[in-house]
Amino acid sequence: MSNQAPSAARGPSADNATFEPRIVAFVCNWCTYTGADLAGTSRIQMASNVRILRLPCTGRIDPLFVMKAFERGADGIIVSGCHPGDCHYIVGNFHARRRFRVFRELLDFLGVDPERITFSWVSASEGGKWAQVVNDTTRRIREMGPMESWPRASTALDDDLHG
Amino acid sequence: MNIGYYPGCSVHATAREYEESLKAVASVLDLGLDEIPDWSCCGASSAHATNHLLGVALPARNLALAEAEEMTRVLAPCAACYGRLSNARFELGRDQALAREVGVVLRRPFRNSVQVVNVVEILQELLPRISQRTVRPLAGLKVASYYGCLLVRPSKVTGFDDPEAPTSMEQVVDATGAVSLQWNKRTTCCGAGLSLSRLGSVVRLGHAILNDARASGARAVVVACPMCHSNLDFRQAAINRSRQHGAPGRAGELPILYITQLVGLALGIAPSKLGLQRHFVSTRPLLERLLEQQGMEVA
Amino acid sequence: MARIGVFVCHCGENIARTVDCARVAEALADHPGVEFSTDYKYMCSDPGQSLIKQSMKEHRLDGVVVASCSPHMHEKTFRKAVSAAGLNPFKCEMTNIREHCSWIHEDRAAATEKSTDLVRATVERVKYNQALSPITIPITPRALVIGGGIAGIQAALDIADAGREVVLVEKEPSIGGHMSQLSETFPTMDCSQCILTPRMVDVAQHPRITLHSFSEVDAVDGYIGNFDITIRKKARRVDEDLCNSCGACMQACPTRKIPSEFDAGLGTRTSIYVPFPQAVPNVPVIDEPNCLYLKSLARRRKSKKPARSRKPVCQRCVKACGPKAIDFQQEDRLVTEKVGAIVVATGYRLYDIGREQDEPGISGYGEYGYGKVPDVIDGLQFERLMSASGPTGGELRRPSDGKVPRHVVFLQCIGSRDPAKGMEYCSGICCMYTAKHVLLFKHKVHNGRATVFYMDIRAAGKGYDPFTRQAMEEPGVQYLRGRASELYRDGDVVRVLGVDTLSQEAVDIKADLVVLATAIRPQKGIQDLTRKLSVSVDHHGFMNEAHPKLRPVETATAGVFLAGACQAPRDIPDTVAMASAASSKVLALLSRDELEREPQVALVDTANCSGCFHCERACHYGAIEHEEIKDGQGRLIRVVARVNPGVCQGCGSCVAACLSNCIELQGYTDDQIFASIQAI
Amino acid sequence: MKELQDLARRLLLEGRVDIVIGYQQGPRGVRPSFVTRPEQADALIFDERCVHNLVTYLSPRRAHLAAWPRRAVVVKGCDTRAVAVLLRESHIDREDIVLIGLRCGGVHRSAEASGPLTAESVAFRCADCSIREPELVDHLLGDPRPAPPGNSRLAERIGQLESMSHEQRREFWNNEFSRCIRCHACRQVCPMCYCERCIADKTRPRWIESSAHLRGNTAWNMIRAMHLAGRCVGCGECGRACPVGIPLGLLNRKLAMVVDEHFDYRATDDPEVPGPLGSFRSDDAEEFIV
Amino acid sequence: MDPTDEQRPILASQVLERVGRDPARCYQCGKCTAGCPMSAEMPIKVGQIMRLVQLDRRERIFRDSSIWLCLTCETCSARCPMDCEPATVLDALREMVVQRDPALLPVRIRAMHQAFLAQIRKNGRVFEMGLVMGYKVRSGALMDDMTTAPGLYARGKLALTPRKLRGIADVQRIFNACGAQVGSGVADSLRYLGSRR
Repeated sequence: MSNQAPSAARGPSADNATFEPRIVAFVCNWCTYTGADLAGTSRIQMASNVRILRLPCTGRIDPLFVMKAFERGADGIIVSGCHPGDCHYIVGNFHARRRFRVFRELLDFLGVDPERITFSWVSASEGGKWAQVVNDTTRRIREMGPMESWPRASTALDDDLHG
Repeated sequence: MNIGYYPGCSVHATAREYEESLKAVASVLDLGLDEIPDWSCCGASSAHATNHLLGVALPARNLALAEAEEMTRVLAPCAACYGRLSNARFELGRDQALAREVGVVLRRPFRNSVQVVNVVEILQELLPRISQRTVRPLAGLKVASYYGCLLVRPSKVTGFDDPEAPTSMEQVVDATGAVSLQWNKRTTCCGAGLSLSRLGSVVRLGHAILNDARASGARAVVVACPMCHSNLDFRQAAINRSRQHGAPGRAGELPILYITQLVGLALGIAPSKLGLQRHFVSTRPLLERLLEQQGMEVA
Repeated sequence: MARIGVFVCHCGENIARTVDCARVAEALADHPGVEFSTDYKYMCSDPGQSLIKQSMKEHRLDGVVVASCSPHMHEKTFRKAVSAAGLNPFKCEMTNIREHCSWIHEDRAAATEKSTDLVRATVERVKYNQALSPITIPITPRALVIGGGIAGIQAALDIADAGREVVLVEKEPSIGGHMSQLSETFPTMDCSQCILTPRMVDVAQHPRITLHSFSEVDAVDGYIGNFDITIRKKARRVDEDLCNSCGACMQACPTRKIPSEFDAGLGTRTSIYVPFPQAVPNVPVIDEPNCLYLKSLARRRKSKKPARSRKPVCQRCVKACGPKAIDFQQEDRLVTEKVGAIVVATGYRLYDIGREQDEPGISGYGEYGYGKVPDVIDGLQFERLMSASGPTGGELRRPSDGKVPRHVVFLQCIGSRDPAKGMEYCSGICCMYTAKHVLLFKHKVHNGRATVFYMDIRAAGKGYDPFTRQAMEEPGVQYLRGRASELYRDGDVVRVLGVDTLSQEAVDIKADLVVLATAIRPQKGIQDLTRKLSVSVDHHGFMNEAHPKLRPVETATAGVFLAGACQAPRDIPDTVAMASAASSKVLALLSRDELEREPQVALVDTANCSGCFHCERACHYGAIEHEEIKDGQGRLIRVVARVNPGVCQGCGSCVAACLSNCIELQGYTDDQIFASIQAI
Repeated sequence: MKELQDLARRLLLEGRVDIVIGYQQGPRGVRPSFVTRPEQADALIFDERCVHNLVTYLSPRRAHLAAWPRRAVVVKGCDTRAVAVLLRESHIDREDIVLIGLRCGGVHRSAEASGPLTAESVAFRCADCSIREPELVDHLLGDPRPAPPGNSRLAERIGQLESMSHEQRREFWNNEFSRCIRCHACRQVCPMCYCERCIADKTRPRWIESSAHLRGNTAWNMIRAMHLAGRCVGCGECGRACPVGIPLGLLNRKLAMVVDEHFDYRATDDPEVPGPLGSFRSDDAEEFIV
Repeated sequence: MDPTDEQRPILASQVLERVGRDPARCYQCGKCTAGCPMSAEMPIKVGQIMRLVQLDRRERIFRDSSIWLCLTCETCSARCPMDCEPATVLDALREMVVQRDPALLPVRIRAMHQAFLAQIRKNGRVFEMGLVMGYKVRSGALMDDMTTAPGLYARGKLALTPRKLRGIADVQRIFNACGAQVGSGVADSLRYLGSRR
């Protein structure tokens, strides 16, 4: 099996002037995904750098996902779910909040600027807020430049990646 | 027990008897008052009415001086000073930018660590001692406790008692053996802010307050603020003269006592040491009745 | 190698305007594992779906990706189509290139690139999609209704009339709820009891309704279709079977001054009592804190003195009772019931303007005397004063001195729409019932004056606005717009200081009686029940529906439904409609023998589970069970986790908590997520 | 010493346990000892070289010990915190094990050390020694010892690292992690690493690359630290076991500080205290969330 | 840029910026006016002032004496269901007038504040005889209240000479700094007020 690594497609020559960050968003199905849907139906324009991956709940989001996304060329990450008290699964976001508190501090300690990850609560009715999260994150990562310090996937090791 | 003390401008002049009675009571109750050295005016109420920063910086200077003396609590007998000091403490605590600004203006280190308390609050703390050391219970003296505005409002700033249904002053009154009356104008403003510039308003507001107190059967009104006192005592003649808001009280003059004077009487302190002779509305008939009951003579 | 089909939808112009759909389809055509890739104007249309089905057959596709709108919109549509073409529906996934791409971007090149990325990630994911079959769960064809007010009564009758058994639990001694306390109902002015009591009797006599009055739900176990309910039947101390409702016990009881809950504290009752004459069941209950005999028992127990052979205190009711129904030995009893669905109809209570110290964030009205002025009452008390069955026999007499009030002031929005007191919401029913109160008052006191302080009149129901207009236009009635600032007792009147904000005229009224339209709040201690039910509440304590528009009577917990004011303030017509809606949902569920559920549930790889049970701690639903692994001789080797698919809601919290990733959430497996991260 | 040997002998003689795990003199310093016969009990010793956290041998994963299901183990006060985590995580049955507690005055960083304990030589974990009289144990032996000398080197090194820029820190860790040979000794020695199948060994999908390359190494060490957050008791065995000397203790200590600061959790010998990840408070601070 | 920002009436947002209270939240329930002890005397009642702020009618507010009749007794703030703190909003409005157009102050009130602040600035504390005299001179109300001064004196309640602070320089620096910090602040307005007399 082989995968097309998008980071390779963008090429290593991306400098800050033309740099368009690649941002992966892990969002919960019930609040943020629906909020992003609302941003769409409301035609709120926003930066096109963010690729959303849908999960049932922030409680399902494992730090492994973030790590893997960085390995695969992401320059920034968004993790977003329901506001406290609004979780579709009642408490999933409370567990996630603690997990990501620790993960964020760990990344920081390992030398990854935690500003590369946005954590947010965006409810199903907050289309505008979603657009703001997307735009703020994109702007910030664009200023920070490409994520160079993380050991990225290279083709030589791709066979080791999956299965 | 010792506590920091911020006298405020008025107790050195028009409200002399307030400080006299406070000091007399404090010494009987073993409460030491450490005056903040070189304190300055809190600015009430012209400073904050016209310049927000000045309204915070002037009281902040005094809090900083108290902090430098390692005082943890400061007693401000005047309700207006109490309000301004509390407000400065509150605003500096919630607004970092303002705190920085004030820090620059003050040019001295300041952690905002000093608590501000009013006279009723401290007397409430000393209730057991008051009951214990009462030698001349004021049994039967019907008293209307008047809080005015600044002791209880705004409550998120002062954090003292319930702004709409306070009880602390009554507790102190009860400890002296006097009878606290239920009445309606306990927290209605007397108009102090316009005392100098708009006598008509003061008369109108004072009238309503005194009439309600009289209607409740009060023989005296107890206050904890020099401005309330001045409006109800110094201005009472004017209030009673006015007929614009119904008939003046039939009972005529209604003595206005500082809460410290009331407590002082119960503690057996001589009326003259409490400054009771300094009032415009004579306290003599009241004292005579009181002492007669107890078989004593007026000093 | 996978054989995946990619179908890129134009959504007319909606997607195609900003995304070059043909290029996306083209880009994916060469992607490994993609067998067929195309674009079309409307994928969700009939020809669009036929295109998918046709291509599936032609190219023997084993996976389908539809790039179009949000899966929240059309996932079901496309999965059905794929299923019709003979493939497992879970082999079909959608990519959202409309809401998440074409509608939010203008740059065509960027939007096209983003769409391609998103579709590629979905294609990679679909390679790992498993064929899943819906989970079937057997259903217990009975329902539990919690709360016996009008909502619970309506729900119970609807379900029972349709042929299903109902267990109705009511915490008070009688069903009837607040509606039984009302005098008349707006806007038709029917007598509340006249329309309610027949329904209460229907409940009592219904062969398929089991009523547990004076009972509370103690525990809820299980899951949709299979709930195990433990009900605490509080000690009534009167045997329901023996009692013949003669009332002799109440005649005999010497304690007569106990404030009656039914009369909102305005009337009195005995300590053995039925709340009101039409109570269902019409069996008295003994009020433990007030009964002389029970008090004496408690005293004796407390003093720990040896039981002297003293004559028993009181017990006059025992002597008066012919059928010997009184049983002081009775204790709380736990009974269990199996049900398949639950309707929550716990109703509301009124905000108390005293300091509600037990409630963080809620404060009282000091400026209105904290409820200590005797002639200041709330709406429910006014209802009792107006009711023919009330403490005054329907004559309006004020509490302080029994005089007929000439001037009544009504204050609306007390607590409601008052964020400073902790409630920013509108209570919904007060405008209407205040208008009703005004009309009732004018009916009883012809020359009386009524002043109403209102903020905005909200009378949007059928026939509602003319009703409030009628009240406003009644002679002697004045509606003033504004809130009163202060209430206090002044001699034998209550002074009301207010302002009419339309004219800015200050008003100072000497009222004989003041009626406060206090806010509707959830029942006290409701969070205890919602925790048992895993139902979430908003920050006021009202229960959350699953979707505010499309699933208004369902909750996020499958099998639990809402009726009436437990969800938000509601009037009687809305409550009844909601109760019937909830029953229809219950009946739809109970009409089947088995239940099919989306197979998005977690599955433990028991071979690799080390039994640390981090998953158990992460699971809010208690879906993780302990499974014992035994060897051939039946010896216990180890204990591992197992997911009960009936309870699992599919959040995946357990998966993230598992350190060795040996739990999979079906539909969101590690493989699927990994593949999409790799590709995006 | 005699007290310990007698107890071990008695436990074996009376058939209370199948094995006593303690310390004995090895060819180079102290090493773990596995006593299965009463007559071997005399080999048991306890002194300030007994640095190992023997709780790791309680885990059912130690397949080589499966023949001896009922185990007695010698523990220091600090080691009992690891027992508490295993109890909390349903990993051991309290009835199956006998805990022999020894009063401890601190241990060296190395089992091969000699001479008196100094602030220089003392193990990092002794710096915040709080369990002088372990309560979780079945037997408590030895005389009370003075508290170990303190040192703050670990905290200081964390402070140093935190004062660096992100780039400098990244460089530091890249430098460390690139030396990792993926021998998994850290995992082997850790009492908390008991998974039937480690995430690092999972192949479908392979989240963590298995070859010794900076990328997989980073992923491994990072995820290991995450998995130990709120569970690590700071025994430092991982760092001691690492053949290439990666300062793993820094990572674990840093996260211990995080869970202390934010969730008010410190490693404890009370198995009833819930772990910080797996529980929550609805008002946990969330200033990092927009 | 949030489009709603541009739609917000400027006066309300200025008040919000100054004192952190948002007049836009006011929904005109009138509880402030109903409880205000000065309502009867105010041409524009406090609730109306809140509305006029929302409508951005600053001229109506600033050219009226109402905001100067506020006693800052805080009754309105204590009872406001929306937590708007009308008393604080009025503080902000008064400050705006003092800084931008002190000529709009009612003459007696201006005199009172001026006399008061001058006292503090000069002596660090308020010396009441000086205050009264200062006020009378500034307001022109020379004969009012004159009958009471002897009464005060007779009761030992009037100090005739001011006591001065050691740290008076401190206080004067505070005045200067506050004046400078908020633009044309008290220092300037005092000078301005002085010249208008």
